[in-house]
Amino acid sequence: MSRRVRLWLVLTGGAGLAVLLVAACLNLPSFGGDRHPYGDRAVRASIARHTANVVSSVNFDQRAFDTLGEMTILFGAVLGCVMLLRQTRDEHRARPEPAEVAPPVRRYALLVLPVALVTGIYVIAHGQLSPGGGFQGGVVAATALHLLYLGADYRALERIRPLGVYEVGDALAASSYVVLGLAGLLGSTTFLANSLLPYGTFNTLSSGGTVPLLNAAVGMEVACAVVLLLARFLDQAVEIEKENGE
Amino acid sequence: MTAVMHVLPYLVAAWVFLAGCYGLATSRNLIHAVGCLSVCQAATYVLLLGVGYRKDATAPVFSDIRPGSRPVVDPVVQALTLTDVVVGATVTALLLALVVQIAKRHGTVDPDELSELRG
Amino acid sequence: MNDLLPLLVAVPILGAALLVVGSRRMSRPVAELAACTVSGGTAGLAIVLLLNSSPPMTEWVGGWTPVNGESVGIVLTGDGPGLGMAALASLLTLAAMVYSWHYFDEPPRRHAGSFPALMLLFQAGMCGFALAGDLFNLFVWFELMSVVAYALTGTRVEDPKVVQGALTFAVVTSLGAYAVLMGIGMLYARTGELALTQIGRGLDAHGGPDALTLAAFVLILTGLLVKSAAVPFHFWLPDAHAVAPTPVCMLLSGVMVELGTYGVWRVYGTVFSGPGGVPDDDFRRVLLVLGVLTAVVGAVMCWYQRHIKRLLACSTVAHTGLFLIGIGVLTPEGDDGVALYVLGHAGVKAALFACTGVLLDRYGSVDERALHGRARELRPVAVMYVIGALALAGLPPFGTALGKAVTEEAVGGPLTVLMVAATVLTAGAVLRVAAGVFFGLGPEPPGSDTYETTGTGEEPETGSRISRVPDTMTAVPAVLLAAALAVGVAPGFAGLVSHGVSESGSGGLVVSAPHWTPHGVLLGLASTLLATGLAALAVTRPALLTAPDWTQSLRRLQSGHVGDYVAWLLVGAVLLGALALPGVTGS
Amino acid sequence: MADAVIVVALLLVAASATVAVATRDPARQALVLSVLGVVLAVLFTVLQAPDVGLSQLAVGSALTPLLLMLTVRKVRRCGRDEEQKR
Repeated sequence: MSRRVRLWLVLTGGAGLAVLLVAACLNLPSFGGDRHPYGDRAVRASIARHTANVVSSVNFDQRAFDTLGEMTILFGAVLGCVMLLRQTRDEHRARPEPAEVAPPVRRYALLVLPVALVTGIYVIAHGQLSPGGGFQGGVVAATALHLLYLGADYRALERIRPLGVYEVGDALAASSYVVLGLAGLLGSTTFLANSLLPYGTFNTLSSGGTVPLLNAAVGMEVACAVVLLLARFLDQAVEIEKENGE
Repeated sequence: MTAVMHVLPYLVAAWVFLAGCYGLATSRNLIHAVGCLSVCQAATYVLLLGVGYRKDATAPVFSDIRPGSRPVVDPVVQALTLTDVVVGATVTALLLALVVQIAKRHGTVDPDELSELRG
Repeated sequence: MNDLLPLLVAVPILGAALLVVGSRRMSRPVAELAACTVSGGTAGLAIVLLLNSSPPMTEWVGGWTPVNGESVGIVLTGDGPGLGMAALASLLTLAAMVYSWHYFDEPPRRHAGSFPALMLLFQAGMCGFALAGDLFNLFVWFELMSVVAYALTGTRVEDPKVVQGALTFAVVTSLGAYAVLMGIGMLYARTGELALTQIGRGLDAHGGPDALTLAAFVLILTGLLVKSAAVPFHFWLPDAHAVAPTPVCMLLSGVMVELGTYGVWRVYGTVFSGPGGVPDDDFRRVLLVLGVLTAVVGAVMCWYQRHIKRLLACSTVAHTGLFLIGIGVLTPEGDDGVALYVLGHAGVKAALFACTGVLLDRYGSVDERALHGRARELRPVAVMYVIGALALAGLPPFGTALGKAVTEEAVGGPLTVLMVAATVLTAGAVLRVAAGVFFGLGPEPPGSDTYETTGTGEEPETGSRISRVPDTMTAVPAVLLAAALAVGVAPGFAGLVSHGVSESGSGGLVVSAPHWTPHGVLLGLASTLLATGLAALAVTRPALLTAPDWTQSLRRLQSGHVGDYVAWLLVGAVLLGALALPGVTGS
Repeated sequence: MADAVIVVALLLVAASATVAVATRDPARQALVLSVLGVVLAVLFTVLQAPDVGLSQLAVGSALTPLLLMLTVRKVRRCGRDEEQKR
């Protein structure tokens, strides 16, 4: 199809869809409305289980099964990237030259690194209390590690980043989420039931029953997965090269 | 003002979605196309959170307010969006991995120049 | 019993995770054996649950059983169709894993478990999708299924075709998934619920359908129809199937595509079938128009392929059309027929792909013309190929034939003729391949025209060409064909299927169990004869069957260009909207 | 007041999304996307969704653009290799 024809097709389809979507928008309940039946129920359920952050309660208790799927998607994507970005037969690794980094950048990166790492862990730990949780903290912590690439160089990053450990960590975190779910099945007859642990005192670190545990599992999974994803891409961008002379 | 306000977030979501689709279809670079796909996904975040918003309500976190003292916005859509954000990042990563391989095997990332599969 | 439903998802996930840990120290056969065990165990569990699924089970994950009819949890539906699809997906995953025993020569270093682990995750995604009773949960498993499928499709990254096909697949399906999510947002705005039945009730409570219902319907159906590869959302499928490793093709064609159709059936039945949804007439129009288009386009494309995997993929497109037609008539008999047809088709199509995989690994080619007469020595494979083709045509007493006959009877009239024509064309194409490749019948193939995908120069998936076909690679298709036969002949099986479908489907209406009728048998025999005749004609008098010009332009649409496919997706969404519009404006 | 902030944030989202689509150079697009990520995070915070805002900030404005930039770098290197071969 020529570019012109495609453009016409897109514009026709887009225009039709636009009409449909706008008409639908005009029929949506107006923005800021007061009717949220599921939301209100979720808030009540969360408070009944002593989880201060309702979003965490929805993610790790009421709709924990969704989070199982979501975590599995991440796990699968990492496996997929490992497979897709592997070093193939016609490629070899070239050691990157140690890069010269401007001292201010280096100081800044090395200063921010521990702060970001601690922030990430803090955000994971307080998932059931304050905004944040496994996903956010995990991504922050994993991205923080990569400041080392800026601050020092790729080799330094590779030294503190034994990928095998992260791979095992990723898989173990994923399995511990399932195992916690299975414990619910054995302990109280339903999968992912949050009834094994006491709900604790509202607004403390140990409140919410299994919510903090699932949260921690997801945090670890996300952190390891993001490290692995970035590592694969860095590998490709920096190290892996096509064999010459084929 | 208010009449527009009632539908504005939804219209923005629809606009962003369609803009992303347009960019995806007319893209001349696969990396750009993946970027456009993540724009499409941003539309879903805006729609979901727009749907869950409640006027004069606060965030659904009770660490510093007493439960029941103030109305809160819908926490369920927030949880859904959170899931969606992570899913979006993984899909982007996987797509980019495929783009990297396309660049290696075809020597180009222009979809017009990929001609291995036809008819 | 219902508490065990989430295990169908959890067990493969746990298995995959542990496999990734373990396979760092495991040898490959051990890792593969472990994966097969997990997959097989899940399949066994699915079957046990399926046998206990009358009356249908529901499970609120995490123990959030509704209080006063309201819950904050996620519901799983363990009814006949749901568990049936889960069992089918599990069994087919097991078959594909056994088939791929010692298959890929080059797993990434210290990642021997990657491929089987991804297969397990694929299985988990499919089971989750089949059981989902909650719209957002449906989306989550849809995404898992898709993400893993992209990675599996792109496994052989060294081949330029592979990465291109996987990318188009990934882009189009992801866009479809986001469309679903937009639709979910709209339905949530209207009803404030996420469980399928609750959304349906919420829509009904609101009154007649309006633009919002229509938009949500269009968006959600767009995503599901992308998965089920209905025209004009189908373009990704031939590209992805042509390049995916054979065991993955078995799963994609055998069950994932059908899950898309199942999703349409499930979502319509629970969400949009009430007075607040899309009226029956409009839904029927949508599915019948798309189904007819899909069947025609798929069958025609199938006939003109020379890349054998692509040919089989296009035949899957044609069959998707037939499934949509069967569901589209909205009768319990149609649903029964489609259920049986899907089961039979899964076995037959997976077997055909498995046999094609043998060709690929033995001769390094899947091109009909290049392989002409070369596979004479593969007698068992040839026999299975011919049997598979005849079963595809609807030769009684295969399950495909029973399903097709029941569906044809349910749709009646000109649609029956169309169904026969589509099966004749696709089965004829497969028979033509069999005659040329395995028996060297017909003239030497002519030169190629430019605008098509040939199947030459493919890398065998076993690393190097195999000199002897491993037993697993021939045993698996044989078992699959036997299973497809069993669907048709096992006494009482059709009745069980029909019972399961009617219990969950259209209002628990009990109809007489589907069975062989003289009419159906005759139609099946007629299709088989016609297909054989067509193949014979193609072999003896190829000049009579030169492609007319319009098929060339049809093939030109299949351009392999991501932008084109996205444009078609938008057009398809508008087409859906236009087809369903009358009912919405009318009320 | 809150309404005005929401309107501004929404319009910024629409504008930066449009710019992101219109920026055809992938490296620049990655930058625009990270701006879009920040704007979205602001919008989410205004919409009382700090949880989502935080993760959008981490994913949308850091992780995704980073992956895009790494891909651009790799693709450019592949392009150079092709040049050299010719």
